[in-house]
Amino acid sequence: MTLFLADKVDKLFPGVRALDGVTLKLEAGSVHALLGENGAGKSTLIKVITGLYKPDGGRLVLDGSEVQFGSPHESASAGIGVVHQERNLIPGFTVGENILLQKLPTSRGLVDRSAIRTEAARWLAELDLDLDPDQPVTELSVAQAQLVEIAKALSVESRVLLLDEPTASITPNEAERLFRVVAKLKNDGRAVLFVSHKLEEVFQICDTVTVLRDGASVLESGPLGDLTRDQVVDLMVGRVHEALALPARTVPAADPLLELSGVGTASGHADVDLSVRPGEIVGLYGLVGAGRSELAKALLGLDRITAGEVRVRGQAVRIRNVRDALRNHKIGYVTENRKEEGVFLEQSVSRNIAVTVWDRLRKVLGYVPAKAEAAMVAEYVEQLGIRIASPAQLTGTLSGGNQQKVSLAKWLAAKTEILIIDEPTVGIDVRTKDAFHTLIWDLAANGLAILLITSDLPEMITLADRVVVMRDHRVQGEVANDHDYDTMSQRVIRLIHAEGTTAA
Amino acid sequence: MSAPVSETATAALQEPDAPVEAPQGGRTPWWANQRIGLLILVVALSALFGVLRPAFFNQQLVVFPLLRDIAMFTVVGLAQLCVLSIGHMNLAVGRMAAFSMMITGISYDLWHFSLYAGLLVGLVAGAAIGALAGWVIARTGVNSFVVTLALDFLLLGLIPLVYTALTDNAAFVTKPPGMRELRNYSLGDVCIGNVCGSPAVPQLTLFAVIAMAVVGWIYSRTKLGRELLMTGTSVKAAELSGIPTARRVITAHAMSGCLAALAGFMLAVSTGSIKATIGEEFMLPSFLGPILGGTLLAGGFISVWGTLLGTALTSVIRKGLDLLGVGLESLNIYLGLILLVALSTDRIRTVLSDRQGVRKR
Amino acid sequence: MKRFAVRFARTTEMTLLVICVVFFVGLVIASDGDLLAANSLRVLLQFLAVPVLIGLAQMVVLAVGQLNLAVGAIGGFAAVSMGVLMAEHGVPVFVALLIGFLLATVAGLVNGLLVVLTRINGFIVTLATMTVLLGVQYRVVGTRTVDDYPQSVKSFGSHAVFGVLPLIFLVALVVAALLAVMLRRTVPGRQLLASGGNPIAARLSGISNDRSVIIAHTLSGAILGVAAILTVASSPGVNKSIGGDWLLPSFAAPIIGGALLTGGSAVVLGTVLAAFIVRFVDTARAEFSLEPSWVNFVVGAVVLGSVVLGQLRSRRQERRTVLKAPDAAVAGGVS
Amino acid sequence: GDNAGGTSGDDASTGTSTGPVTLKDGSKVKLALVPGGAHPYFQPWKTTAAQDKTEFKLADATFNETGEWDQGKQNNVLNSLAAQGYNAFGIFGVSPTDINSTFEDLKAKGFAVGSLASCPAGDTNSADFCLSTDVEAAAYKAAKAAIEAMGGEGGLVHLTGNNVDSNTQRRIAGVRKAIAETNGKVTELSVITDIDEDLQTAQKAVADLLASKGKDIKGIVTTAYNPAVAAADGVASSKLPIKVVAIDDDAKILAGIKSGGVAATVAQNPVGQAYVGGWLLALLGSKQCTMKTPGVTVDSGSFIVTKANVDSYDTERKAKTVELQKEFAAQLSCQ
Ligand SMILES: Nc1ncnc2c1ncn2[C@@H]1O[C@H](COP(=O)(O)OP(=O)(O)OP(=O)(O)O)[C@@H](O)[C@H]1O
Ligand SMILES: Nc1ncnc2c1ncn2[C@@H]1O[C@H](COP(=O)(O)OP(=O)(O)OP(=O)(O)O)[C@@H](O)[C@H]1O
Ligand SMILES: [Mg+2]
Ligand SMILES: [Mg+2]
Repeated sequence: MTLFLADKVDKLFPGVRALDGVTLKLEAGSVHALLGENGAGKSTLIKVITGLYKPDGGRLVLDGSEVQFGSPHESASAGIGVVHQERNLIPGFTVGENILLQKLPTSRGLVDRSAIRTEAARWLAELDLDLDPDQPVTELSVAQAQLVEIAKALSVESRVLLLDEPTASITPNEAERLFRVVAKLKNDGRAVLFVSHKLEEVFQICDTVTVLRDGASVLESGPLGDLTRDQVVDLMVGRVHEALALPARTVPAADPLLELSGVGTASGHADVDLSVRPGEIVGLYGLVGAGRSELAKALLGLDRITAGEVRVRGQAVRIRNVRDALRNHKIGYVTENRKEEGVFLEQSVSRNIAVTVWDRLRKVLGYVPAKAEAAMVAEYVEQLGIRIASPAQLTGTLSGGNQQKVSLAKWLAAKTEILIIDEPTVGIDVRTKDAFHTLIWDLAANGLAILLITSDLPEMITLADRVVVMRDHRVQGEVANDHDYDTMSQRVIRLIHAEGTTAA
Repeated sequence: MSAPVSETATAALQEPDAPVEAPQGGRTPWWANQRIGLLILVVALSALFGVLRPAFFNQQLVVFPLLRDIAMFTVVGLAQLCVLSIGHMNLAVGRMAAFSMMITGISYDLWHFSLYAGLLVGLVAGAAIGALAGWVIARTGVNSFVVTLALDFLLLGLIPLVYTALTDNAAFVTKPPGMRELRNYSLGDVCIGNVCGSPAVPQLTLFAVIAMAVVGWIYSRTKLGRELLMTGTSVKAAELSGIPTARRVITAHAMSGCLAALAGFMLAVSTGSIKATIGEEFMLPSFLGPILGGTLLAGGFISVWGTLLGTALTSVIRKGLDLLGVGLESLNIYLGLILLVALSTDRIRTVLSDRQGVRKR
Repeated sequence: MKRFAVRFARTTEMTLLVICVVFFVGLVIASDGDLLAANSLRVLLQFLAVPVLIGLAQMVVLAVGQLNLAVGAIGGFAAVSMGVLMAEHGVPVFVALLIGFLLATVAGLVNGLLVVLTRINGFIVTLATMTVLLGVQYRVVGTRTVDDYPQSVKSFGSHAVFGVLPLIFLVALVVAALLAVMLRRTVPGRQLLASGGNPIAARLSGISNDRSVIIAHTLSGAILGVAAILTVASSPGVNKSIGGDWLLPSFAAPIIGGALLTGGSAVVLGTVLAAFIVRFVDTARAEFSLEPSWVNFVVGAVVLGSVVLGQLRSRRQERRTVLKAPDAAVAGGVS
Repeated sequence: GDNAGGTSGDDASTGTSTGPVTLKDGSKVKLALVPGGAHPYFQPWKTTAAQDKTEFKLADATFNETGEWDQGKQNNVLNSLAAQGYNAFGIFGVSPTDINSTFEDLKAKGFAVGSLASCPAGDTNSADFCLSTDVEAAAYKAAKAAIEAMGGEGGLVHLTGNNVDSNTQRRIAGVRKAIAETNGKVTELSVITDIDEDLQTAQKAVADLLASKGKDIKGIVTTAYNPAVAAADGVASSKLPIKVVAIDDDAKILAGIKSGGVAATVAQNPVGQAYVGGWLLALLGSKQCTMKTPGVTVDSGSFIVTKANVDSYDTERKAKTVELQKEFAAQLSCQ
């Protein structure tokens, strides 16, 4: 039974036709995948459905009758729950209030706190989430916040649930938990829309699929079972997509560029040993919250190192801040938090890339010659294939993939020799992801020492030479990579769950 | 390792068939540009007032003082703009001006400094007090609003104590040679051969021109300016890109203090003496100029020209109303209403240009 | 409960409460206990009513990430309107006060509407309405001081329960309590804070940020209306100077009280406590016959000191946050 | 002028002339009376300007208070008026230390300029003349009146305005002089400055003062408007036996005198300033006369008003005005 239908929906933005006659059909008791590259229009479609954007054409049909939603409030009351791609919690509020924000329970005109507590607890329990509804959301980890958002979407008693990249920032374990919930909802006869760039997940849980390309649907509600992964990718990309084949690369025997021994930090790391040689990609794997990003930040002087020693090129060093790391040690850090820490959304692409090299370009009185700057920027825009109309374009108007390229470009421009790359491909489509993999591979081949932090196991196995596994701020062990997914994933997962190899 | 990215990777990264992403907002028509809109408004209002009261174009009595005012408030605006660029505020602009002029006054009165030596001392004092504010903000991470507000109170207390201790009339009345002249000299007094400047342009405006040039140059051409703007856009990203954000915060506040001192000097010269109440009226105009001109309160974008135009707009409105003989009962009412209407038209223009942008496709 | 206690102990409110107590005890000792006399306490509280209200009026707009530069102009305009209506047009007390209150509320509503409809930065909008209202206030009252209104108003303004608790202070507390309940326990209140805390998320959750902005400004106007009523009742008369010094205290109280300029924080208690602290400084000024210059000096130092202290405390607790909190900027229009 | 209690302050008067000079042709004179900003003190100027216009048959006479207590704004107003053809200016300078520069500018352009109601700080006056209350003498008289009302002994408090205004410094000196003459019988308990900005600040300061020191205070002398209103009200409601001497004769204060809440007030002579000033400026502006000694300063008089003479002091003031005209006639050299 078709529960929901979006029929020939158009959406125009100033300068962009984001949706062009897109049709989407959601069946009761089935999970539907919505696929497409970055900027294909997936999120826009979801926002049109939930009444956040007014469609410029087409109609929406819910339960056989045409509907028009003036605001997300109306769509929520009609039983459409949604998890948006953007982080979506209100900082000063508790977990419970955030979950029930769309319809806070009241009694005698006042918000009923005990009702919030019980009802929120119910939704948290549904997700097997052990959280206190009275806890402020500011205390949550990224993954926990994501799960709270899912609880929030469920809480509107939704018959239709739209999930826009819900798994982008959670671990496989937590994703599994989510999938169990999705399966349950499906059995209850609800319709679920699932957007993800992780095709493994899509094939694991979805029944049918719609593929968008440049705002138009190139496949409408096809059964997923009939398609192979490659076929889906080809549809998204619009031509035959070749599977990634990385050229051979050997790690030259050399002294480590970066070495940690017995490092402890103020955020709780203890006895961390790690080394990266030039030309080597060392993967740092772990569950969300294992302390990998925090370790990276401590290396950059953003957190106190309380024990042990950090050696760069054999010299024991104390790095004070990112500037110090960059100038004196040629260490760069591509952050996992692209939008807040990686790029300056309201600044031009050119400034974003040049930010690390002004020191080098400047002449007397700090004068930065515009020509030299432009030439330098053009070089990296060209090399990384950053799609822009002009270097003056605001970075915030770029797609996620292009933003990520900008975030990386500034470290390449700074000619760093040690690069820490944190979750480089979160929310990035298959093709761009492959390009990034080639790039990282290539950087290593050119002699960079790379510490790659990623929660994407396939990515880790594709790229890393060695995988170091962390748990609870400690190193659990290390696995040499044989680039075979099945054996590697088993070994890595086993390490994560191994009891106290080093843990106290 | 000059080119760490090889051909293969570059090739892989290219997306030959993907459409270039359209720059949003970059393609607005000229008439939707805020600065041009302001310029048109200023010119139109001047013309209107000129028609209603031809005396509006009286060089000596109207244009000269008007330009002197605009010059001074532009510098005040620039003082605020420097901290706005990093997303901060300086509620103590006026008091910083008073503080630095106090030092300048002492240098004239007690140490018998020359006009410009005293100015220099004042500028240094302004930069120092600004740097102090910046330092507290950077060290403690307390909001700039709170820190500068508290500093304002502190100085509000300190300055009268010093004045009452050092002077009889709560003002430094010693005028170094040149101060009296600077007040009334115009470009008409600057001649190269037989060609003299306009008698309608006060020499004091040169200070504003220099300030605008320096600030404009810093923000558009130098590493410092770029780093300030980046810090204003996102402190986190700036810190993680190797910008010493704490130092930039201090720099921005020091620049602000220094410009406040310059504005205080211009005020002292144009009204006559160096007194404790200098700068009392600076706070609102300091925000009004930059913000009308498009500088963002949130940081990361500034406009030096816009500051000049924004300041000019308010000064022209006030002057015109003065000339029309609008009494105090109505003056503020008209002033507020004209401001609102002027800004609403700005908004309407933006909306229209957005619409047009859509229609073109 | 224990958890709540721990959280409260870490808040700005707690810091302020400690400062308040220390300050008060210090003053009592300094005055040889005179401050505990009924009359002294009454005077202390009498002049807290209006500062508390103007602080709250600003807090409520700060909560949606807006600001209101027109606090003094709205309050002053409403106060002189009430005074003139009663004294010179013989309008009955109740009606005149109601009209004044409504005028202030409408002024707030207009601020909100202008911000939402024109999308001009709230800073500029309220600056413009402030200018207009200052003009109107002058037009209404000129340079006179109007005080010829009925005795009932004045006795309301000066009456104190048990000779200690001024009625007007109680009114201010009631307003504060109502506002706290409204922000914490009603749906519009929660929505208002949600809009302030994260406008995008609020919008995605079906909350109209525009509505929140309008509600906040209107509430601000209404609170100022109450402040104006209390002013009329308690001052020797109303003239064009009423409201002239409200602006800075209106910001100082909530910000010292822990409000974020970016929005999302409801710090009713903090605002009230901050008003107390400022009031103690006044009392100290009279007690020690301090020159106002010294008082300003002390206020500056206390504000800076208390906030820096609070910051250091929370810093110590959050050692793990790696980056400094970015300096909050006043958010302009809310989309 | 060293005896208080209702005699005219004629200490500066030379009183040798025969009578006022008659203006021959005022038709080229456009007179502008420009106070520093809006203040009840200046309200009589408005009507007197109109009177000047008809009586002296001037081309125009205007009253402009848009300076808003800002020297820069006042300078702008003056320039705008000059641009509109006004050629004779009676000015109350906002900043006594700056106003000479303004006078010089106007003089340089050939205008007739009089400093009204306030003289420039220091020893020079760059205007043609200064016709003003001798603020120090007025404060001295007020303090004398207060001391008398107090019965010649006890603690006296002085409430005044902006501390960093040279006129305030003169007032403080005047009050101190009177206290010094009591040889220690009267002590100055405190001088409270900076409370003239608005009524509520003044009221709060008075209430705090009374609460903390009320028992020790025998008299209050105020030399600024808002503190005067606040003190009269505060003392009346506290029912303490404190004598209040106020400043100016605004309706509110006269009512206080009549009801006994205010012991005395020092009335100044704004009408005389505007009338005689206008007449002088017309003579100077029409080039009929010049000053024999440019920059001469004349006291426009100050008058102690008590319950006894509250209905008659105006007659005395009018007499002073006539006298002023004579006095100036002697200072003029006319064609
Ligand atoms: N509010 C907006 N104004 C203008 N253009 C927009 C807006 N939102 C989205 N777009 C544009 O619409 C297109 C579709 O964007 P959308 O976010 O729907 O892509 P997506 O498929 O969700 O991509 P991703 O996988 O990166 O999330 C993009 O070109 C984007 O730049
Ligand atoms: N179980 C937990 N509950 C709440 N917060 C946690 C938990 N575990 C870790 N955190 C916090 O989450 C943050 C995650 O740390 P960090 O970002 O270094 O981890 P990570 O391994 O890089 O994971 P991620 O994939 O999220 O980047 C830390 O601030 C940590 O204090
Ligand atoms: Mg998306
Ligand atoms: Mg991480």
